[in-house]
Amino acid sequence: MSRLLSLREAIAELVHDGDTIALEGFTHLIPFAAAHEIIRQGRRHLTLARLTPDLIYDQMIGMGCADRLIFSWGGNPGVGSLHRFRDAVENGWPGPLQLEEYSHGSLTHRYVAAASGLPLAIMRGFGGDLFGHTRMARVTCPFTGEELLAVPALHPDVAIVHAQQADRAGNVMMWGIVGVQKEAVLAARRSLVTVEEVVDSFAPHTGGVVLPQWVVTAVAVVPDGAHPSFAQDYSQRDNAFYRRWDAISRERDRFLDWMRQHVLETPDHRSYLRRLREEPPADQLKAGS
Amino acid sequence: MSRLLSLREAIAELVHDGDTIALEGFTHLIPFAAAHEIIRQGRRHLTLARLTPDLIYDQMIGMGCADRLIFSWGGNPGVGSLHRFRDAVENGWPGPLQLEEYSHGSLTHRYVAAASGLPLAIMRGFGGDLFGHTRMARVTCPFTGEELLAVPALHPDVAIVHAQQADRAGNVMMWGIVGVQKEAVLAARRSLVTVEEVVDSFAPHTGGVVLPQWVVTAVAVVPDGAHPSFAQDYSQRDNAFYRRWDAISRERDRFLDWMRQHVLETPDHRSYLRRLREEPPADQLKAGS
Amino acid sequence: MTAPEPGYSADEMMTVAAARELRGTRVCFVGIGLPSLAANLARQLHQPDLVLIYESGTIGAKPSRPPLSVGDGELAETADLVVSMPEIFAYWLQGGRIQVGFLGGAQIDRFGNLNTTVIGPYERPQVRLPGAGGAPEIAWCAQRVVVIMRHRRRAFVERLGFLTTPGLCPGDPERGGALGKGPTAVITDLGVLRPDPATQELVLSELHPGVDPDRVRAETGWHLREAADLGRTAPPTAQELDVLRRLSSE
Amino acid sequence: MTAPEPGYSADEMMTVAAARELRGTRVCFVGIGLPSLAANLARQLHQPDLVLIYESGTIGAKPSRPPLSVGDGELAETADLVVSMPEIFAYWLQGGRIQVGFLGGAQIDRFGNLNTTVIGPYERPQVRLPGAGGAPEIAWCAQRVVVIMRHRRRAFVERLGFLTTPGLCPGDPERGGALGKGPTAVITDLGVLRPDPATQELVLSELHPGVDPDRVRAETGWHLREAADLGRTAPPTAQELDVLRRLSSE
Repeated sequence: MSRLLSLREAIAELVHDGDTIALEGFTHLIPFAAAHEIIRQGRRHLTLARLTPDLIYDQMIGMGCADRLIFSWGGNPGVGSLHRFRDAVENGWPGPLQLEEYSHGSLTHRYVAAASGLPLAIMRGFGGDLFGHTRMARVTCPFTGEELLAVPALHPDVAIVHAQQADRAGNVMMWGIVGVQKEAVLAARRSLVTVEEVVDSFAPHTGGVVLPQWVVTAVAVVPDGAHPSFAQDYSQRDNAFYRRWDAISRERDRFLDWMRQHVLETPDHRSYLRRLREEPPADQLKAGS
Repeated sequence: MSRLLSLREAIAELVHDGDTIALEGFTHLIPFAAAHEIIRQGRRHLTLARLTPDLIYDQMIGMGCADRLIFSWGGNPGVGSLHRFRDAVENGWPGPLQLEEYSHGSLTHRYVAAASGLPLAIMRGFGGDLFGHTRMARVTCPFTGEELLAVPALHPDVAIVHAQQADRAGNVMMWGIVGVQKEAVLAARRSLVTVEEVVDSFAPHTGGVVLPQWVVTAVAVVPDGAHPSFAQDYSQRDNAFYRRWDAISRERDRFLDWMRQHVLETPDHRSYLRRLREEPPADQLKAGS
Repeated sequence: MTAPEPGYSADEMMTVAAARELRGTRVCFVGIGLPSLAANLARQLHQPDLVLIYESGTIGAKPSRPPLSVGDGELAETADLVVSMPEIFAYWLQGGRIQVGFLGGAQIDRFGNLNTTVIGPYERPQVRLPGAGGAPEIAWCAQRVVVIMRHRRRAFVERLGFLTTPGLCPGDPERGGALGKGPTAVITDLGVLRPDPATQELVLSELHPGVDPDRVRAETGWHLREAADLGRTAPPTAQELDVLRRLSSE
Repeated sequence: MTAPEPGYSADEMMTVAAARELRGTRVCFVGIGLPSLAANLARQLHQPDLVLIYESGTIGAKPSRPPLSVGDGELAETADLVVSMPEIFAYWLQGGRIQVGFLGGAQIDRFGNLNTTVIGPYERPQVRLPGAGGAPEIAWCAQRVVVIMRHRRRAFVERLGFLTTPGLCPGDPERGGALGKGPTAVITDLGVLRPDPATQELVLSELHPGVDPDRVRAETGWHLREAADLGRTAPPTAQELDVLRRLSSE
């Protein structure tokens, strides 16, 4: 039975130092507010699992939350590099970051295996040089003799996702691009869903995903909790912020300044959004070029 | 690109003697009209694949269409036996029927493997005495050493399903209980979808399945084409008919009479429905007791 | 139908006992027929938040009356969500999310193994039964299994004609890799059998009111032992009967 | 940007050539960036029914302009259907339904193998690149692959720093079990490379207008051979340029 908590309570209760956590959301519905709260609460030694580290893990890595990263594509989509991720891998700043690296297909299958209660998933695929830097094996089909790729189940301690709505019973609904969020929640031991709002009942959405309340540990209401990502029918992707991030994150000092001002020195997501929106558009324009 | 055909044209073109065909639909959306047309056109030596043979394969088996049955549960749901299925297995009437038998989980996985382009699917499961009467094998997990069950992909020559709607581009949409229909269509070499109607655009339905026009071979408009099964939001399950079938199908002669009058001597599904509905309710009541 | 006590039938006692067995259960995977009736009775009596999952893919169905088939429209219309069959088997059942798998069967043996396939030789059976359906997966993956069957000698057999669905696994604490414990109760119209913790053999654990233990033994094809603390089932309450009769009237 | 001819840039020539390469394609799995721009150009120019599939799960997306990311809202809102990532990889890509996989890359070798992982040692790289994304699966499962990359010597290398995504497989007609043929064209801002049917090595097959073959060789890190029938790409038409510029303006 999911419980309605504040984001602060939920992170305090669900996320512990040393946990393996998966904050999922493929471009859409990325749970940024939850990541910021984890940073505020100073969690350390986390293993971060996520297909696309994106800005959300760039921030957590740069703030020293992570010892290890399980991922398949670490870039700023359409913009370029993730500078904090690169700085950690290339220079060990702010600390060493172990990598466990997959392709989107193989990492997706790790969640599917775990959600399905299987120890492994099989797929057609090409290990290439990744094969030596990840957990993959080969399995032979007993019917055809074909060799297939196998990956082991990935069971995060906590999965955190953002969704559009919860209902009053604690069921959750998301729609639009839903990525691997359902699988991540079903694969995890605990789960937190931040939502745009609580509604009396869900409207129908083809391709929508419903998570019944009994598979969700906690729900926290966090409007615009995906910013700079988006929630379809609630917000637009802040493409300008994604472009600005390139300049904000390029140098360690500016990154730390920005994180201090926007995350550490704001008490919650509402204050974070207010501070962002108070910034002069000129600054945004300059930074975003 | 799906083509809009009459049901008669579609069956003539897509279903050939000796084919392996899958008419899927789990209680809901069972493509009875298509089965009747296959019976009318006198197809022989078919391999019939379907989780639940239900009345639809009871009729096809009794009419001598099938050499072989791939299935996992052969009963009249909530009523009792499938008499034509039993007569074929127990007495070889109207001809011998080879069985290849699974559980729902394992047969479902055979479609999933095929839809996924894999030669096999793996699952946790119990072969039991079925293991010797079906195509199952064991696979050892290279990560944990656990033994798992494996089943081979099932690629029907033709999959036939019933759906609520097609749009003018030939895309198809179904909702409610959707069973393994999507997987059956994606597993098959050719596919036919009978639909209740053609619409300008689809309304949203959570849990609804959309089949894009380029994975469907043909669409045929057949209102109430699932009778006595149903199409959610279009018709109700005809539970009385399911009960009546017990008496209709129990004896060979009465079964043949009924099939001749209702299927062979009607030119199409509209006439079949008209004939059914012209029958005196008293007869239905008596037969349905 | 026999009426062991005035006022209710043996079938009613069985269904009420089965509904009681679900006390404390959160998530139940329900077979059609007797299990569905008993699970819906439990939901209406004492478990309003019992989550019913049917193999058709309906999760959290709240039917006003037990459906004729697992695919009846009301199941989908009242469910919290409806998923495909691949998903129901992979994510929900095999994913280990089901506390009780609720099954019926044609034949059962002393270790709770079930036969729903054939009586007689497989290739030329005397009776061709419907087959496995989802029972093997339900029994394999649910945390525990409750079986509901009428107690007849031709059903409670020394030796199954065909092993369709696994029961308890004496001598194998790993249960061959199964996720759950297997059958923890077999509810019949005469009483309740439960596995002996030491031997895993099903023993007579409760007698329904007015049932003679000799009758149970006579209807059981193996030498049925009794639990040391053999009890008597409490008769159906007026409320239990009232709700059950409303549910089963059609 | 160089302008090999008045009136259009080398990048524009590349994008137009890539869009033309999709002629006759029904279903294209599109990577973000240059592939997305070219695929959308093809759809608007000559392939109105081209089905674009993005790894985010959008099938049949019809964006009015190329998205910044594969998850932009317009992709989902204009798609025929949106499916989960497990489904897009299993049923749609691995299911063999994709005719062309459209990829970019940081490094490519003479057999069309791609590196998007690291430059330098894996454990302590000079440059950490984003990684594989969906490219290994796309290259493995699409019926054929089209690569679009700017032609620079640091990208067209004798030896990859890391083998992320498979190319052609000389000497293995089975391609190690891959479903498709691998890269059939590498479209650059200087010309088009295609595999030699005999050796599977990428050879210079077309030169864009005004490009000197010496320049292509200079920008290629391996000894680049020429196809026997080396051709010249037709320059972009006014219509091609017009649509492309409308698409890329923001």
